[in-house]
Amino acid sequence: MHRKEAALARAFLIAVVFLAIAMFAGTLAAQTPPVAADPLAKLDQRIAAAQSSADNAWVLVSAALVLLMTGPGLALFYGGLVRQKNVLALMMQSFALMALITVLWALVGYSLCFGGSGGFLGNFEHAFLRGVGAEPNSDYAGTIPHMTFMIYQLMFAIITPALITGATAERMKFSGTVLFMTLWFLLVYAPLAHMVWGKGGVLNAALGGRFPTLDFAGGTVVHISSGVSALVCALYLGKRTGYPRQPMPPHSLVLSFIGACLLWVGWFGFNAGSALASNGLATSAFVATHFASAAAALSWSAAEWIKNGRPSALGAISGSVAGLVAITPAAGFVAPMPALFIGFLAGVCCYLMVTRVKALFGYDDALDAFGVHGAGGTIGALLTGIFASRAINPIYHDARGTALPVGWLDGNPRQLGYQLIGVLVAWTLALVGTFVLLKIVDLLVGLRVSEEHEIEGLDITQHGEEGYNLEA
Amino acid sequence: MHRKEAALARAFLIAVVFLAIAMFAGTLAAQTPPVAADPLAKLDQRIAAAQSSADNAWVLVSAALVLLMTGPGLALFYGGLVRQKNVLALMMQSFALMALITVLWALVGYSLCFGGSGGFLGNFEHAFLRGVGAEPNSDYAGTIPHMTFMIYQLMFAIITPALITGATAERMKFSGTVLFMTLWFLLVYAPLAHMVWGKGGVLNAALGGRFPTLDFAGGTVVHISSGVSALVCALYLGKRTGYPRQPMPPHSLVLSFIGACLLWVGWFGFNAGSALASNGLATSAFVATHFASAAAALSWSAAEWIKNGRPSALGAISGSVAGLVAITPAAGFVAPMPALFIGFLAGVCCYLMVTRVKALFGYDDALDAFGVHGAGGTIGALLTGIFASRAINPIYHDARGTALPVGWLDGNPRQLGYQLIGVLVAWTLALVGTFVLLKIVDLLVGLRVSEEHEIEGLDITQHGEEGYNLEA
Amino acid sequence: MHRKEAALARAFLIAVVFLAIAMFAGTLAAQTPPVAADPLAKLDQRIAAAQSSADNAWVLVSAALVLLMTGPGLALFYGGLVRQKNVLALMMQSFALMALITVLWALVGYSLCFGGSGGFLGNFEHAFLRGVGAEPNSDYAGTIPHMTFMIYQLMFAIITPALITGATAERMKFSGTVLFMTLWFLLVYAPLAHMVWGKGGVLNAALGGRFPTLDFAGGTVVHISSGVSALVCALYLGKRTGYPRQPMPPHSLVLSFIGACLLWVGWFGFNAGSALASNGLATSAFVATHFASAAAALSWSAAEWIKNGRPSALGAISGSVAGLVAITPAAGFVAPMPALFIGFLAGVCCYLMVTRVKALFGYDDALDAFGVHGAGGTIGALLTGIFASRAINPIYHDARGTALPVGWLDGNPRQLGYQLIGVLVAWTLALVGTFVLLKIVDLLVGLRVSEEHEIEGLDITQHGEEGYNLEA
Amino acid sequence: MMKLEAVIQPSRFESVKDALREIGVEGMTVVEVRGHGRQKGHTEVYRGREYTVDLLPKLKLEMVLPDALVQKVVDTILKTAKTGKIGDGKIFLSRVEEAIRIRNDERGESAL
Amino acid sequence: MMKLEAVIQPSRFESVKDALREIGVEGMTVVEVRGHGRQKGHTEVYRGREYTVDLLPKLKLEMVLPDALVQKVVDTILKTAKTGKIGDGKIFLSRVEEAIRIRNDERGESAL
Amino acid sequence: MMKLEAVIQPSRFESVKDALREIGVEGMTVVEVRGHGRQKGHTEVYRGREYTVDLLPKLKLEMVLPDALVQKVVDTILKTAKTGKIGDGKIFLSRVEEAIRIRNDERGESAL
Ligand SMILES: Nc1ncnc2c1ncn2[C@@H]1O[C@H](COP(=O)(O)OP(=O)(O)O)[C@@H](O)[C@H]1O
Ligand SMILES: Nc1ncnc2c1ncn2[C@@H]1O[C@H](COP(=O)(O)OP(=O)(O)O)[C@@H](O)[C@H]1O
Ligand SMILES: Nc1ncnc2c1ncn2[C@@H]1O[C@H](COP(=O)(O)OP(=O)(O)O)[C@@H](O)[C@H]1O
Repeated sequence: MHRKEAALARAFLIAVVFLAIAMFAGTLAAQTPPVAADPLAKLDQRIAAAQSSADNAWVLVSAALVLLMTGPGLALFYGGLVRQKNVLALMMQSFALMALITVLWALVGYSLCFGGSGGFLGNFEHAFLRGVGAEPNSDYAGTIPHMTFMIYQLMFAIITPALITGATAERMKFSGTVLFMTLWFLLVYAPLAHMVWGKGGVLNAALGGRFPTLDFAGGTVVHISSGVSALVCALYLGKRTGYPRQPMPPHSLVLSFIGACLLWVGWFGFNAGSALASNGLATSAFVATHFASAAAALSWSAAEWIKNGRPSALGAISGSVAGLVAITPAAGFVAPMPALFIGFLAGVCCYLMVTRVKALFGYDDALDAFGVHGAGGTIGALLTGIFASRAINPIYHDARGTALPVGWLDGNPRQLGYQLIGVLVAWTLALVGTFVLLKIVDLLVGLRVSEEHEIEGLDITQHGEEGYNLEA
Repeated sequence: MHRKEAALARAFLIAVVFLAIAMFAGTLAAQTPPVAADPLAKLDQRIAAAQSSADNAWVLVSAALVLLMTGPGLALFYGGLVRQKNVLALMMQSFALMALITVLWALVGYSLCFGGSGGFLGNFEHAFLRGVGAEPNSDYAGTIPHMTFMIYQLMFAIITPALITGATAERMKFSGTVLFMTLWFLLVYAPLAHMVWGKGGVLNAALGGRFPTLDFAGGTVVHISSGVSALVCALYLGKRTGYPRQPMPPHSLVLSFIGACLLWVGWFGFNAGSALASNGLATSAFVATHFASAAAALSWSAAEWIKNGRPSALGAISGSVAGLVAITPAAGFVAPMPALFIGFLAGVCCYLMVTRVKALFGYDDALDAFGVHGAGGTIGALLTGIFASRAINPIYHDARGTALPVGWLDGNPRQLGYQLIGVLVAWTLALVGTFVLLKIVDLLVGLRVSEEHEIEGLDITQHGEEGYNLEA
Repeated sequence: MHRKEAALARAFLIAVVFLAIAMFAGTLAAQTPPVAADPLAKLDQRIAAAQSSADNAWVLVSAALVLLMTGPGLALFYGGLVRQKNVLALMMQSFALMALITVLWALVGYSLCFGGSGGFLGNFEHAFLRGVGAEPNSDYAGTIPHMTFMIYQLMFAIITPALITGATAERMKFSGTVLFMTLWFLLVYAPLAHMVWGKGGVLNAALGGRFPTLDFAGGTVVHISSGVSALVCALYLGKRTGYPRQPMPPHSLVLSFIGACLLWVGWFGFNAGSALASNGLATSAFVATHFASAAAALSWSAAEWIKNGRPSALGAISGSVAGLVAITPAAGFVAPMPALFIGFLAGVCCYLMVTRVKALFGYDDALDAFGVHGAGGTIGALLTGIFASRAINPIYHDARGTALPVGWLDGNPRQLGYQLIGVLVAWTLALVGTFVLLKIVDLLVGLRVSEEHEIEGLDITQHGEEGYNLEA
Repeated sequence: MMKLEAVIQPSRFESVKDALREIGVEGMTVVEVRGHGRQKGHTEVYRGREYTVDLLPKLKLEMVLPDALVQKVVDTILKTAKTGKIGDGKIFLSRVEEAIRIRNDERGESAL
Repeated sequence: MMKLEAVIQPSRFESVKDALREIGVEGMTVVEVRGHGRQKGHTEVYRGREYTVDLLPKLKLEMVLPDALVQKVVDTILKTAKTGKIGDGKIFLSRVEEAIRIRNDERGESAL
Repeated sequence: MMKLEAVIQPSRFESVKDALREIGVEGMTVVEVRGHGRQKGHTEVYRGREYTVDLLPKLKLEMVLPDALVQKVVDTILKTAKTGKIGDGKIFLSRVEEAIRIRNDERGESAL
């Protein structure tokens, strides 16, 4: 096994060096020409510039907020939930993805997600970010630089695989994680992202897909895909040694608490930023996001209070995350009150998933990546079909441009069907894709650490360091 | 007592369920129509749209920053100052308020603060956020969606009660806290917010109140109200078991340090965001905020250096918070140099409050919520009357629209009197309101935990969990 | 020695009091008149206002992000790397600089950096911020309030000296640190900042300096200056007691991890904010920043994987910081692919600096301030001269306004020479200035703590407090 | 010489320490321990998983004493550490052959 | 009475505790310690600086037992704490003169 | 067999450990403790409240040794742990009846 790893390391180095050259090559290709000033309407252009600057400011801030969600947000949320001996391993996995996915994104990832107009996958049109410059790409965001759209979308591609690490926690090899995530990003995330958000994607509701699925900020693309894949990983890897007999309490709920708060705040960038402009829709998504998080924290806490006689901080923060997950697809489509309702429901459902369903089936979804993201994402995607309203987001029009009903309550029952299709596609792709990739990676470098290593902890065995050295 | 709590829990559940229905009902009501395009001046409208987007971006970011102040900011600042066994309890209180106040706000809170035009309290005009949509509410903020104003104001309503938990720390029941905060928000915060900031409010300086009190970002509404209420709570609850004989050093100044830094950064959203636009006034408030914080950190540290022979990190961060509190009402009215001066003074005064006055009277304001927010808020409110200048914020005009002097040094000595009135109103409402509510809650569910529970710690007894489980 | 300190404390108090008076005096001076509306072109003015609001929003957010880099970002990054007994001392040093530099900046610092148009240093034109108001200063940033530019630049002046504390860690007296940093800011930072960024500065590329050095966000001004000064400090102070025989592992890589993530996110404000507008250039700098950080984290990790058989979290975060440092001068001049390349190279080089070169020479640069910032900054400054491209930033024009080549690959080989000059100037000033100031401060109050104090720890001996009190 | 080990409730420590100082006993070594015994623990619930924590935080005081002092110290601890509730802890006594002060190689009771 | 001190692998603690409960031994005091011995440690690398960590986390169980019980307890620990790998730890036995229950001044074996 | 307990200054630990290794003593158990004695503590001030910290961090080394080795070990510790300042700590010696190696049930001195 160790030989395999050494091999991988070497392969990795070669890849990286090759990369360097590729980049160098890319340098010329990528140099985009400056924006050519339209000579006709100077004034008009200045207004457009002001509008663009305003929207650009908001989306850049949002991109920063979404990165903040992964690091340190998610890293802390997950890192605090594991045992002390694995805290760095969890944080390192999130951080490694911040680096790894970014480079993949620059080389081919963005293009695979948003290049061309295929039904199921992008193309290499924007490989090495060719043709991604300061001018807007009107298909995706008409008022901000194409490059702003690119970097914003990258942040979503980073956090999605990172979410999966909650299920593989405390027992998966780092080498295996790196290889698996690379493949998963290219073969599961990219296609799904293109289908739902890409031009021509079969599920794209905004750009006339065959099965218009409403997914404002990633209920299917981010949460169902990662959550369901997390379940597959948990089942494939098997339980942690000693689970469930041995107690494995979170080593620092303080860290998890910080992480959860940063997730909440960062989610404003995630959802409200998805308006890709600083307009009323952004505000509406912002409000829906905040309300759902609050309602879910409340309902999960209430459930605990009834069941255990007292609510816990872990319950409250878990609820808030559940609410944020569920509102993600709906954020830009629903009014504040439905948002409260969606959050409220998500809090209760995810509480049951995590406390009952998991116990029932006995799989070891260590940090409940499936219980929260898989379940919450699915609930949210379906409820979006019910509560989406043209008053908030007139996404459908007739020939004369008059807005058509969007969700069920708005008068468009069929939308629920489309949502169901979208959900099924996401589930299927995640289930099949993840299983196949796990098998492959298992053969190549192995997935699970040895039992001694698991007992000693991943920080020492995978990374040669410890999270805390407090004996002064 | 436990029966009472069970009862409360059940009541809570019922309330929550009821809520769900209410929300559902609300769903239709709240669906606001899209902005109707003014057919006359397309161009004019596009400029307005650009301006709105710019301001909206800033205020949305500010809203996110203010939420960041409570969670994780304040939660960490307070959580680090208590003993290890109570860290989660403190954090949970802040988080619970993020959830609880949000839901109350959506249902009636916003309307009670900003609905109608009464002199002392809002009305139900905006209950369930009816009529709060994408169009601006020109009374409050003419360039941003009404809903942006609503969500921004919510963040203030969240942090204010959270500040009080610094005085009740380490001994108050969670059930009692939840009930007390609910009532306090509705009966103390809402009226005061309306009086100072609401249309027609008797203290509203911008919308022609009878006693125009200058409070740019919440010196009276946020800091005096919470700080003075904190004092009442500390006196009513009595001292912590073992205080002051037994040492109770902060369990993690590292956490408090992180919290203080996030408070400083978040405060830019709190103060500069209160300009409700991304203009020069926002910048001016931003600068005043930063300067006051720095000067106060310096003066508190200097005081310690003189007194103890060395300055402490706790002193420096406490000073910075004191400075931020004191500049809050003045931020949008004073020039940079007066801001430095206000901060400098606040640092010294709060240092004396916390080290001398508290010791003198012997009340147990555990984390100095009164010493910093009550005292700092009062100082700031009064100094605002002295340093406010029309050069920074021409809030008063004569008929011909020429700016009139604002503060004393600007040529309007009477302002100091108005400030005094505002301060007195805030103090009175906080003193009386809080005392009455504490009595009520004490009778209903009780306020203080048993001595055993206090010794065992609130994390275990109130929430059934521990902040750290390092023996793994 | 203790007498000396008491003296210093007293001197400090006097200074502070004097300050208060100065501020008071300043209050009137600083009151800037409101913006006079141009009566001719109301419409034009409204467009300008919208544009200004948009840019202002972005730069204000960026200012907040850069402050976030120092506190808590850098404070955590450094605080986690030291031993438990020194954690507060490190954090306190960063925080003290947030306060100290701010006050100095308001009094004279800003003016020394950006006042007048001298070749080597500013003047007192803007002392007490006289003449710094809401109108833009067209020399520096034509669309945002002059005061926004001022506060944004302040944040750079804060973090630069804070970076040096990584080299003096665990053994330098707080009194000595305060005095040294005050002098260093006035006599090393201010001149360099003016030369590179100030109007008329000999190295200023944008405002026609004699030796146009490209430094978009501070490769020379921030990183070389602090990094090289750090080396001098490390050599002057000598090794920590017990170094290198005694192991001194980081007491909490968890803290360092949080800090590194906040540095990454904050750096968006640092680099993209340096566009001083919310335009395509800001986006371009944002992207370059993110890519360089990712590539460097990857290459450092790869190096570790080869060398040690496994990559570490500390390695990954160190790499990312190295990449961020190296891209700083280039951010606004290079395309995404070169940014990846610069980051990739910086990761490997800094890895070698920190692991090999330091061991070779044996100086005790405790937290590798020189190895990362000195080395990374130098690499970045030089590579900027190679990859800078007019396609990204047409900073040079001919008479007819057509853009001229900027970097070597762009067709302007001489730029590399200018970069070299800039680097040499920065190195020289840092080397000489720092050495002289250390000598002076050593004589006045002493630099190094006694060995007992060093063993007991700086938290207790310098600040009279402890970072953690977990035995509760 | 005798070695006295006392396992007590952390909340009583300050009082015990003060009382011991009053009877002139300064030297002691304190260890943070976790105790298991008759005293019932509490349950914690994390996302539905229940843990019964039956290892409770205690402080262990170790004192090596001249035989003459033992009785007095025992009485003092019994008095000041007692709350009367289950979990108050134990005192154990055992022989010590020799004590040496590292600073100056002093041996025997004078080293204490 | 005898004092039994057992230094064991933390990962074995739960099993040992359960086994002891089964044979009716409740009272014990647990200390987190670091052990040094035959068992090799591991190396950690921080920015190129290598540390060999040869102080490994162990748990030390302290039990004062009536002589009658000692053998049974020793056997139970040997059975449940054993993994067969270097580093399993030791059991040490030493005499205790007296035991006192603070709560009620009970003395001797009945205090255990 | 003898049990040697040495309370020392943490800053001396590395040297002591190395010296012991040189004389062939590997096995030991280390406990982080807090010590109270002649050595004065320091005061900390938090928002004006003063605390005198008189429990200072120490390390306690526990070694069970064959009688033959005791003297040598004592001397080594005395030599390497000494700084000459108050607070250097103590060495205590007491009898141990039995030692057992969990891994292989070995008993007596050969188990050390
Ligand atoms: N036989 C024993 N050996 C060592 N320590 C013991 C023993 N019995 C109890 N203890 C310690 O004494 C503490 C209190 O004992 P417990 O039985 O809970 O209450 P009480 O002493 O009041 O009967 C335990 O937590 C444990 O640390
Ligand atoms: N002579 C000794 N005195 C005290 N504790 C010891 C002694 N020898 C070993 N130990 C403790 O026992 C643990 C295991 O010992 P070690 O030699 O590593 O493995 P094993 O007991 O299987 O031979 C050590 O980590 C240490 O804590
Ligand atoms: N009688 C005692 N029993 C147990 N430990 C003791 C005793 N006296 C001192 N110690 C331990 O030895 C340490 C050093 O003792 P102290 O009196 O401070 O200095 P010195 O040993 O140099 O006289 C103390 O901190 C404490 O941990």
